[in-house]
Amino acid sequence: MTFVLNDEQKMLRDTAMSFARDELPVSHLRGLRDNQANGIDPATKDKLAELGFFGVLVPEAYDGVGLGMVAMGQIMEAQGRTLAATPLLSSGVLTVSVIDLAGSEAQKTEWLPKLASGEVVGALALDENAHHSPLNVSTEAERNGQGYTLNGAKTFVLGGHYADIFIVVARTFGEAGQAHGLSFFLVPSDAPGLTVTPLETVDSQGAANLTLENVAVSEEQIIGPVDGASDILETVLDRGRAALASETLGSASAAFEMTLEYLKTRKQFGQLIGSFQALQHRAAIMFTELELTRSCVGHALSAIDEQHNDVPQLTSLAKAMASDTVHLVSRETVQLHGGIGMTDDHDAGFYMKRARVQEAMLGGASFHRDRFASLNGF
Amino acid sequence: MTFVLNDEQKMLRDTAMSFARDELPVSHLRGLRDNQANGIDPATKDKLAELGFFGVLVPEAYDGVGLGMVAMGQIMEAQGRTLAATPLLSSGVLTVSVIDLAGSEAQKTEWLPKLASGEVVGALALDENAHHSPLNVSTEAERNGQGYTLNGAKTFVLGGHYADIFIVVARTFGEAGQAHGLSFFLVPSDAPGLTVTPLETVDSQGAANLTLENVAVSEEQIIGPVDGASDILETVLDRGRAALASETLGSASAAFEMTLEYLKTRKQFGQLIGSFQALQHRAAIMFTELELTRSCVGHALSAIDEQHNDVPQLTSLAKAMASDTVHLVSRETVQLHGGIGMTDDHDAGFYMKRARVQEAMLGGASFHRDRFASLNGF
Amino acid sequence: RYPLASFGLWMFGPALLEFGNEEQKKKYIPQIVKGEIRWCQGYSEPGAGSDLAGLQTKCEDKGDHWLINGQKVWTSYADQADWIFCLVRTDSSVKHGGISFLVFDMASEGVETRPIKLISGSSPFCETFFDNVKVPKDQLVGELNGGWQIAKRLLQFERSSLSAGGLKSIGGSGMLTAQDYAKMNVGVDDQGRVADGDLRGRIAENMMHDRALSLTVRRMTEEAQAGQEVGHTASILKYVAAKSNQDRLELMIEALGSNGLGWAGESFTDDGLAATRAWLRSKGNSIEGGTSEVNLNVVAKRVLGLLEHQ
Amino acid sequence: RYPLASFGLWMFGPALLEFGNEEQKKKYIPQIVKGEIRWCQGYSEPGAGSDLAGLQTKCEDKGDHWLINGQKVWTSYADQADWIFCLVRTDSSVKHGGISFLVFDMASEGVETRPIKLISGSSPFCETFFDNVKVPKDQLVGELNGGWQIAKRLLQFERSSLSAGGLKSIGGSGMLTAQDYAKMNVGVDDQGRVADGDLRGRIAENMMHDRALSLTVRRMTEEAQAGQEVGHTASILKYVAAKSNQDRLELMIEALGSNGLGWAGESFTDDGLAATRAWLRSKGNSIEGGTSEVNLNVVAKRVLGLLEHQ
Repeated sequence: MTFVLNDEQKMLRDTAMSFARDELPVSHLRGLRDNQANGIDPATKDKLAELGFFGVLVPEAYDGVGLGMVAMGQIMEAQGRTLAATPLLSSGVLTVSVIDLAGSEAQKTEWLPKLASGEVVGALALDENAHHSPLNVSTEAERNGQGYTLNGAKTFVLGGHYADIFIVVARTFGEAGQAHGLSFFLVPSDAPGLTVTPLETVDSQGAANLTLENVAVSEEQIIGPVDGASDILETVLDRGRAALASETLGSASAAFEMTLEYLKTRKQFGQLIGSFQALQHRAAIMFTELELTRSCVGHALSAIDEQHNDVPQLTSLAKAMASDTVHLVSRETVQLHGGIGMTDDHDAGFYMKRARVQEAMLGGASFHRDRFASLNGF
Repeated sequence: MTFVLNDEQKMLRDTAMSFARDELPVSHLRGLRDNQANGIDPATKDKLAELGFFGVLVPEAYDGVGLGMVAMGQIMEAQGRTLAATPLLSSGVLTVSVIDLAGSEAQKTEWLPKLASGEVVGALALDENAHHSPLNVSTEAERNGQGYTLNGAKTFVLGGHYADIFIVVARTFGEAGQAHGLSFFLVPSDAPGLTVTPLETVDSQGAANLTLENVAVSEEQIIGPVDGASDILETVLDRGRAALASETLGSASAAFEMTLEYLKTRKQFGQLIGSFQALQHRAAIMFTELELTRSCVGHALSAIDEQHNDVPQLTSLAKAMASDTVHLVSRETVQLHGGIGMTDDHDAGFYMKRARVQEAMLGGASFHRDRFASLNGF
Repeated sequence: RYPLASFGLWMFGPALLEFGNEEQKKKYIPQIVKGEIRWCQGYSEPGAGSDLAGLQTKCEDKGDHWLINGQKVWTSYADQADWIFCLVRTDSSVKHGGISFLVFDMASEGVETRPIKLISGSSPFCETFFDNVKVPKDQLVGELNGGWQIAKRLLQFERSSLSAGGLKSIGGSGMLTAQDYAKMNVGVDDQGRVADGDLRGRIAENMMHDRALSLTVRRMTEEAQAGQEVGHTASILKYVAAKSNQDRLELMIEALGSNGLGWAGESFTDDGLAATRAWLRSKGNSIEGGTSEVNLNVVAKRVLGLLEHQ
Repeated sequence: RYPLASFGLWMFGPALLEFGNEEQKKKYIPQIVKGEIRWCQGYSEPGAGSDLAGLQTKCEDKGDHWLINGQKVWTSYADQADWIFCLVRTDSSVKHGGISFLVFDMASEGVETRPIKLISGSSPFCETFFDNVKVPKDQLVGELNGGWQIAKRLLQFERSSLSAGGLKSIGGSGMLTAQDYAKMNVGVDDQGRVADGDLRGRIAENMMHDRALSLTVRRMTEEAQAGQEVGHTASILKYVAAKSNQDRLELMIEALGSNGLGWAGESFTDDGLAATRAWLRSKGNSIEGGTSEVNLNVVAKRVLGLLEHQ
């Protein structure tokens, strides 16, 4: 079955939903923001680790639970519902996946247990431009006697403000735009020459810019084949996209439910505003898009676990649909709340702000429509 | 004033509106279709000629009235309202403009009076592909002793099934896609080697495919500079686009009014369907798009008469807006009429069928958005 | 001869089993099962479309027979049908509670049919006129004035048969697609992408929605097999299927350019002509079997729990 | 000090001239003209937004004074204003006919203001609370229970000032445009076209609507000068201006990519940060001064002549 959860997945979903609802409501993010925490929240991270969430994609042999992407998707969806600020995507999905898929036995043994336990938080440092563009990497890794020297800059690194280690994608060969010549390097956040500049982002969850100035890395810090990272990178990114689509679906669903509730309680002209037919149709259309998106996200997650060969197409489908849906729903959420939705006191704005980050990260709807079209041969 | 008609234009508009309403209602087109006339209607053509419509763009010196594009736009809008099948666009706008803008004194003296009187009907034979693409001309004009020999094919020539003469755009130099190397040739419909194949089109107005096999033309049949037709062609096309946008606006307005009338009379569930708020909002949005389109069309027409240098941008704006608006309105017209709108007995289908022809001819919305973006430097 | 099985076997049959009396079952069920009798259904009227219960076809009790006067519309294959099952008004003082359900022979005196021509050309639909049609008293199915209950059940059968797959086949699957035509008629860049990026993006978006619809149907199936409630999801299908199919065919016509603007004749390809007819026919998808507006009302009210004005 | 001229000079002044008595005109008009007094307007309430006439701020006649209790919201610059003109309820048994129009000193005992923080940051808007505020009897403008007439007139002034240009300046004209950012951040092809054809098409579409709006404003102006009726055209402007501005800023944020996702800090450019705030602020365009939903209702009913349910 593709869409029906097994008992383990269901249990995890229930746990994640309760945890998000009870311990990470939107007011929690609001509190972090008002305390200038920039999304950094060690106590929450520790609780996530206790629940085993960072180890969902880590094989049991490395102290994880190895439950796969469908399971991870449930947690991401739960976190999306309440806009939880956690490094789960950057560390538990992207970093874990690079090391699990590309790392040597020694590297896995060293890092996966620490990532699974939350002792170490990782981030993937890939994009160098304002728009996601995986092959558009200019950061240079130059061979020196003992290893490589890294020079370059990375922008808006998800979880970068949180991370203890970075997987830096750098070019060991060729030029920006080429698939061949990319390699993964594991760089600790305190490496000499690495500057991490936290970003104060619109969604109050934070991110970071990196600059690498003659950062020296050893052979042991190379993850996977030199020059040959791009295939694995694509696999890793597709996991990230499916996970982010799940999170996005969660946010859109929660914002919709909040709006529906408002339609059922707010009165104007002596009538519940939800009894106006024009708003009813708009609500029905949002519901429709959410249902369609749910199917695409569910299918992408299970296709990854079952290693279907159309994963790229399915993750682009899920990410584009989720992006468009959260865009629609976040606009309607503010509009249908009217003036109150424009105030900072209300949660509507938090959903809208997070929505644009969810849309842009790992490729927006337009990026994924382009990719989907190319994969379909037109 | 750009948008306010002068007395002459107003009078012409009133005449054209009454004429279309009284003598060319949609039932007239239906009759032509049911009699397999394929849009050919000599009696109507003669009446149009009597009213002087074919001479609106012909200078007075050549027996026209020289009233300009704002005036012509009023007639086109009137004809659009009732889906009148006439060769006014192909002959009175496109053919007249080529000869007026590019022709020699002798050519003007010979042809413009005949075109103005309706004695001769002309058509512009340009496109060779399924999509409008003015420079994409492969029809070849090869120099021979006495003149040129034409070989090639033209597709979906507007008014081509009606025409006595064609302005054939052919390549005297270079390759398809290049601006330099295009020339205009005046070819009578009975020229040896020219085959005119009438097309039975979805809108029942007809068009024609042409094939040219060794069609011999003399020097005198060249209109304007050899190799240098493309600038004038663009000017001519912009007139055609503005005229067609006017026609399209007329059709969309009439279809909207018909729909509004239906909303005000049809009852379901004991209520006028126009009292359902979801339909009210959709009607208001259509009205909005029609008002916006009217402004764009009016401005494009007067900019042509006043020879503004942003005519290309303004005609693309008008054509794209008109195309999108008629697309929206024609879909809503059928939908809001429900089952009756699906029947051939109702006029809704006629508007929808004509709409897609109006949209595609001389460049669809997508063509003109592309052109508009390029003209705006992005 | 075409058995017109669907109306008898899938719709009327099940309803008859539920609402008919023993005699009626004995008389009609064997015929239905064997496909001997071609049935049509008399539901919509010119004044009763979305508001089906507004129907006005009059049925009077004349003691030894019913007398029927009125008009039905969108009666599929009425001109080829042997019998009709039909909603009639037996009480005009109440709306839903004044409707009865009759069956009768289309060869009865006073029955006339006239095929309906659609904007896309000929169609199986007819207008059906009843002028003093006499119907034997024992051909009332269910209770007098109890026809609305049967009608509702039959509409459920109809809507579930207008599924995603059902609609798409109207458009003629196996035809070339919008992206095929775009590649042929608009051309491609050096990476094989349709040169018109604006059109390409819209085609991709439509394909995505189409794919999302298929996946949703699959999700529902799996969830139903797993014993989960799927009614909420099902309610969106008809609306999405209609919109997706209409958008798909609009894009196909756009991509076809002037090749998609023909009505007949050898200058157009058969594929192009078929696309044009399919595009026009698809406009009915959001009207027949419950308009999209009614679909959205149903989602808003039954699924989302939004109320009417109080 | 900022004179807050607009409320006094453009809105309250004209209304006072029309509805005030001689004494009131003598007292207030000179102050308004000199800009000595900063005025704010007390209209919306938490429970009365689109339905302004549903306002509940209570005004009781205490013989020698009025006693005001209640709350206003979206009171622009209330925290800096000297006086307020205010709609209050003097009769709760009827809706529109129970509203009166008062002016009073914001320094009165019992008046409190609290600035409203928007999703885009700080704003001139306030919540304003009235707790047993005493207002002299002669500060009622117009008839007792005749305030709705004045309110409607004032709303006309407000809507006409929220014109196309008015909205756009909120977004900060002079900023770089979506197409500028698209060219910088997405790149261009060999013909200088934005490489993402899908985004490019959407930017062009928005520019076209924006241009169409400007041309419509111009058309209205010319038609009005020529003595033609332009009310129908005017009714669409607010709706289109809001939508066009919102779409423009959404496209700008999309084109900015991660550069448009900052809130503060030196890692983001001032332009990028301004775009983000403008994008968020623009969401209010379709709410303030009459929601887009109310605009569409008005077009449907007053312009198109569609009726309410009967």
